[in-house]
Amino acid sequence: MTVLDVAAIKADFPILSTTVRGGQPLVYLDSGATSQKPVVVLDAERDFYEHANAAVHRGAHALAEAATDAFEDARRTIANFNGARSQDLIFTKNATESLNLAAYAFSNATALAQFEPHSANPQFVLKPGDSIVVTEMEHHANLVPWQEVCRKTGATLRWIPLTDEGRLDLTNIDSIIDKTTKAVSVVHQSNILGTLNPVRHLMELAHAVNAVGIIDACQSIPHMPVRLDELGADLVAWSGHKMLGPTGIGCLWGTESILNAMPPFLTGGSMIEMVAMEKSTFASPPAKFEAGTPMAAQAVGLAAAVRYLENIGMDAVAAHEDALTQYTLDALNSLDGVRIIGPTDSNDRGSAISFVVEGLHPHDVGQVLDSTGVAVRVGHHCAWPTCRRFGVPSTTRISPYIYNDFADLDKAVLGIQAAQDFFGVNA
Amino acid sequence: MTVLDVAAIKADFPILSTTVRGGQPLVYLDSGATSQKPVVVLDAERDFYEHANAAVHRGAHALAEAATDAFEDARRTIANFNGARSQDLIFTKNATESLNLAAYAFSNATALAQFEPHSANPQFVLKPGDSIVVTEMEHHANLVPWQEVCRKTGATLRWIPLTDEGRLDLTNIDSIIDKTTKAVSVVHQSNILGTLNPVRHLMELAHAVNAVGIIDACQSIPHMPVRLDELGADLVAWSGHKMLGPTGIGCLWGTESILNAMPPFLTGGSMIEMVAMEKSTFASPPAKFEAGTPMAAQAVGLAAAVRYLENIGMDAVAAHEDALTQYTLDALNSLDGVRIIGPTDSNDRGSAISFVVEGLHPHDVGQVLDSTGVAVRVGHHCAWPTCRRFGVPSTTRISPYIYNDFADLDKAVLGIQAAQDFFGVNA
Amino acid sequence: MNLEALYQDIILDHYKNPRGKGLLEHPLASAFHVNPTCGDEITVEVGVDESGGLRIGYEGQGCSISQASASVLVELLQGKSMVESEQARLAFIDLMHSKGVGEPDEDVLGDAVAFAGVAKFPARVKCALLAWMALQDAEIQAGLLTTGEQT
Amino acid sequence: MNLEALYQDIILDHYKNPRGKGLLEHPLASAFHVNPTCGDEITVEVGVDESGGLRIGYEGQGCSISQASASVLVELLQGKSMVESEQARLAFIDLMHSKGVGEPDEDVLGDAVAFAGVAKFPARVKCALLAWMALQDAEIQAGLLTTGEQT
Ligand SMILES: Cc1ncc(COP(=O)(O)O)c(C=O)c1O
Ligand SMILES: Cc1ncc(COP(=O)(O)O)c(C=O)c1O
Repeated sequence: MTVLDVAAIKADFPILSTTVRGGQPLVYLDSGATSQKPVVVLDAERDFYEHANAAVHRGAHALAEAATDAFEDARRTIANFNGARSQDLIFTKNATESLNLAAYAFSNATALAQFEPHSANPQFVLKPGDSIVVTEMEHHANLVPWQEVCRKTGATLRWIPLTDEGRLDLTNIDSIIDKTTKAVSVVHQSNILGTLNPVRHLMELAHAVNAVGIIDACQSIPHMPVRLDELGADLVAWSGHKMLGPTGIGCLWGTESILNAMPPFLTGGSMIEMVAMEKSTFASPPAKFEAGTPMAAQAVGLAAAVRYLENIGMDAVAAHEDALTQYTLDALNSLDGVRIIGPTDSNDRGSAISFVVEGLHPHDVGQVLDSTGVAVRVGHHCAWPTCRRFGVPSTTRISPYIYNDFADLDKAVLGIQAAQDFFGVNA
Repeated sequence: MTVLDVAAIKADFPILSTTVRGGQPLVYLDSGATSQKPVVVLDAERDFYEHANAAVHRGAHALAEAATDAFEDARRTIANFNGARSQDLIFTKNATESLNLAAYAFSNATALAQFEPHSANPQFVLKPGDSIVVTEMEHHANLVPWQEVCRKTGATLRWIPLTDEGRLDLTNIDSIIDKTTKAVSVVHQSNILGTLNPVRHLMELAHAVNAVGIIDACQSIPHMPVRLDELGADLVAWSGHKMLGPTGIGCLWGTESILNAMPPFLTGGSMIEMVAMEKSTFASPPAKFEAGTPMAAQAVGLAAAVRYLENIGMDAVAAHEDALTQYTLDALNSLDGVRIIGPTDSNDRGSAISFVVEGLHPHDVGQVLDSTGVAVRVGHHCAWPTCRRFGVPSTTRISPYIYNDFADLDKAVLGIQAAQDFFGVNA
Repeated sequence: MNLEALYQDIILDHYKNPRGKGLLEHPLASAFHVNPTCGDEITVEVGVDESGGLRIGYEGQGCSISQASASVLVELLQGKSMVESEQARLAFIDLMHSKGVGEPDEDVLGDAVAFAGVAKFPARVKCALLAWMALQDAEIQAGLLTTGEQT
Repeated sequence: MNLEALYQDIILDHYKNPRGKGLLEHPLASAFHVNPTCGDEITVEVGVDESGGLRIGYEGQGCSISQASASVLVELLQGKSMVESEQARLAFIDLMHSKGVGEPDEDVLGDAVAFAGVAKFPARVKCALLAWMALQDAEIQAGLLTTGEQT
């Protein structure tokens, strides 16, 4: 038993009482990829469409007011959930867009500097010799955008390497984050290794050299209490769909000063102050970064998800996941032929647990689990360089959430053994 | 009576039987901003979440397969609706992102050309002296991104001016689109004037000088049959929420060759071929332009919207709207003190009709209409330069759709007269 | 129809017969504000008279609410001390954010109490505030107000 | 459990005992393909023997389906004429896109008919096709196939 009443929670998620593959009850252990949605989230979206749907911030009629209210209430709810001010919270389509928004601040400012030097904030202007720092455990979403920035500006990408235990190796950190460094962008909790990183410390190192500090909180905010103002970052990105919210909505939080300093990213309607054919000026944040008709129904849905999590309490969510993590690690550690990729103990780690089974390819492990109704993720989890670091092409990953219990994990362990049996690798 | 059974259609849209402002039945005439959603769209989204929700293209378990199938079926349905191949259809969050994606191809290629000349496709590389052409009736979404490209590359923005009737003035087109022109991006149907533009001709002029041809089809695809391959464009952008679909999804269609030639825009997961810390390579279109976890439920919802429109038939939709347009124009033309901004006859124009009332500010006109339950848009409709061109700060706009009938328009006309009475400007 | 709740007679009167419209001869500062959703514009100028009272001038174009609000503002604050003016300005902003449940103080707000109904129409609150925000900006530029006092 | 439908004995046998694995001495062309969702890799090389038959070599790492499929491919197509080989390759691609309702022709596909069950698992179709797509690419590079014949 953990602190949560999992049976009651499961009942809130219609999909969890469905079956797959010819009658196998679904055991969903792929929440690291995306979470399932409680009925309150689906109801909130529908209610918006049936009672308040109109273009947000673009009309004066009754529905337009209702839609704008619903959208801005959602922003307040979501910001408040993480101890932030609503005007510092930007809605995007997913964390990938949020991280690209951050990265494009640099390539856009650099391009602008050539033709309008006074409009380009020097904080974001890069030149050959400058560096950007990430880690070797980044999700592609926090790696490729920075590679692209470097290709477009001549800056150099550096990364913090990993220890064999799947932790950041900070031995030579002084030669990685140094005075050439203009941005440090790191994952809070790794989606493949489960590692929880010392982001506060890294943000301090970034600020010590006047670099912009960015955190990818995709795997932390859904799973533990996170107060944005206590992370020490300038910018923090995450996705709604991994925290019980709808697809199609992500968040970017920033300090007031960084949001004022950054150039806009997507441009168009609703982000302007004045527009003439010759020249436009831009609105203040968050509007400045929210061009176009926003994902209003999805914001409302995400707010409902956040209220659902608040009702449970993020401390309870974290305690529940810690218990599941310990349970899973113990079970996997005791299985012959199973090697955990990432920290093997539960200190400073989340509930996403990757492993390889000797003699078996993850696709085949996942397929056997799937045939018993257990959904896990197989592949490189969009962290291909991390797989390379550990000498594996891919892994199998169990990633539970509030609606999972020990019985779900037992089924996964049974499935791994069934795979070993099926392919005859447990001799 | 028009060709559509509007009463039956209205019944499919739950919000249209609600009341506003203390009991006034809602008359929604703001579909140019965003459309309402039929119940089949809401059901399709919910059904996805309750039976198929998982990360698309990133898993091998039963739900991941179901989600991927649903997402790719949606792509096929939507592409097919406009006579396109599904691999040429990219999902974005809205038309604004679609147009920014097109614009960023130019600024990204230009930046890349400095450090990796061989990777930058010359078709998109800009230099001072080059020009980009838009019109004076663009929505901000198809104006500001191009202004930004020019700020970042030194290229010049040019625009096609308007006649007093609200048509493109092509008198000096040869000196506007010329051999310096690298892109021509024009709106198919104006959201403020209603004008339907001769886009095929403009695309031909663009191609004659080897410029990329782009069309903003936000206000045409929802309202009339559009075959993408017959427009003559390289890229076409539109939004789902204006055509009965959910918020949070837009489309960009491109020819195979342009999509192959364009550099990626947002980068991260799902758009890669291989990733190493040192370097990444990219997937083929459409994946190349779809970084991150996609708006899967919204794609499924938009496909349901498209099927709903197909059932009605886009020819019937267009005929219905033509009848409403003629009816509205006749009514407004006969009102004292009302001036239509845009074509006053129904040739080559859509159903969005802007007007000003002598002595009254649009906000006040809209407010009186709103007090009778009639929702219209007031303001500059994200086409501020167009308002300036016609010497008005803003307009009131009636924009009907399939669920509106003559009675709705009668109510709007009565509301305009009530506003004149209320403010005493009809003496 | 709750039109009358919004468009009080006082508002319509100020709209049709704006008080104190026109710019100052020698302003200390001038602020141009625009409502980005509808394009309404206002220029507010400030100065100080011999007895230390506020001098305000304005020009603008826009809807009845934004124009009447500017007229009421000028009538109410012309010649007032900065302390009185700030008290009224802050009270007006509070009223506008009250969602229609605020109890306006007529001693402080004068004719501006007529705007109480506007607070029920969130999309019009920006119209009513346009002149008041521009005033704040002009006062800051003129050094009459420090940014710390911003709301 | 429909595991057996997917993992036919023939597939498991090819997975455990791959046939013809190894690269060619003097290939005409070589193609490296990767499955971007899981990182599985394959290199397929082609050449032509004295009698005009196809020579195929490969190296790779990946799941049972991708590796067995490569082994079956080599066993089936080694030494075949380009016409026969293309017939089989196109038949295999059709089978994989049949969503599990295709009727494979054993005369054309040999052991590859065992993959019929894979077509019911869309996420694994890419695994089964990996070697066959790389083969096509290598053949195009070697000038044995023209791009017009692509599927
Ligand atoms: C003509 C036109 N272009 C572009 C847009 C932008 O669409 P969205 O706001 O959905 O991105 C709109 C609608 O707002 C439009 O009417
Ligand atoms: C750590 C991490 N960062 C970034 C992302 C990207 O999020 P999204 O795909 O929602 O944009 C993910 C999930 O896919 C993730 O786990």
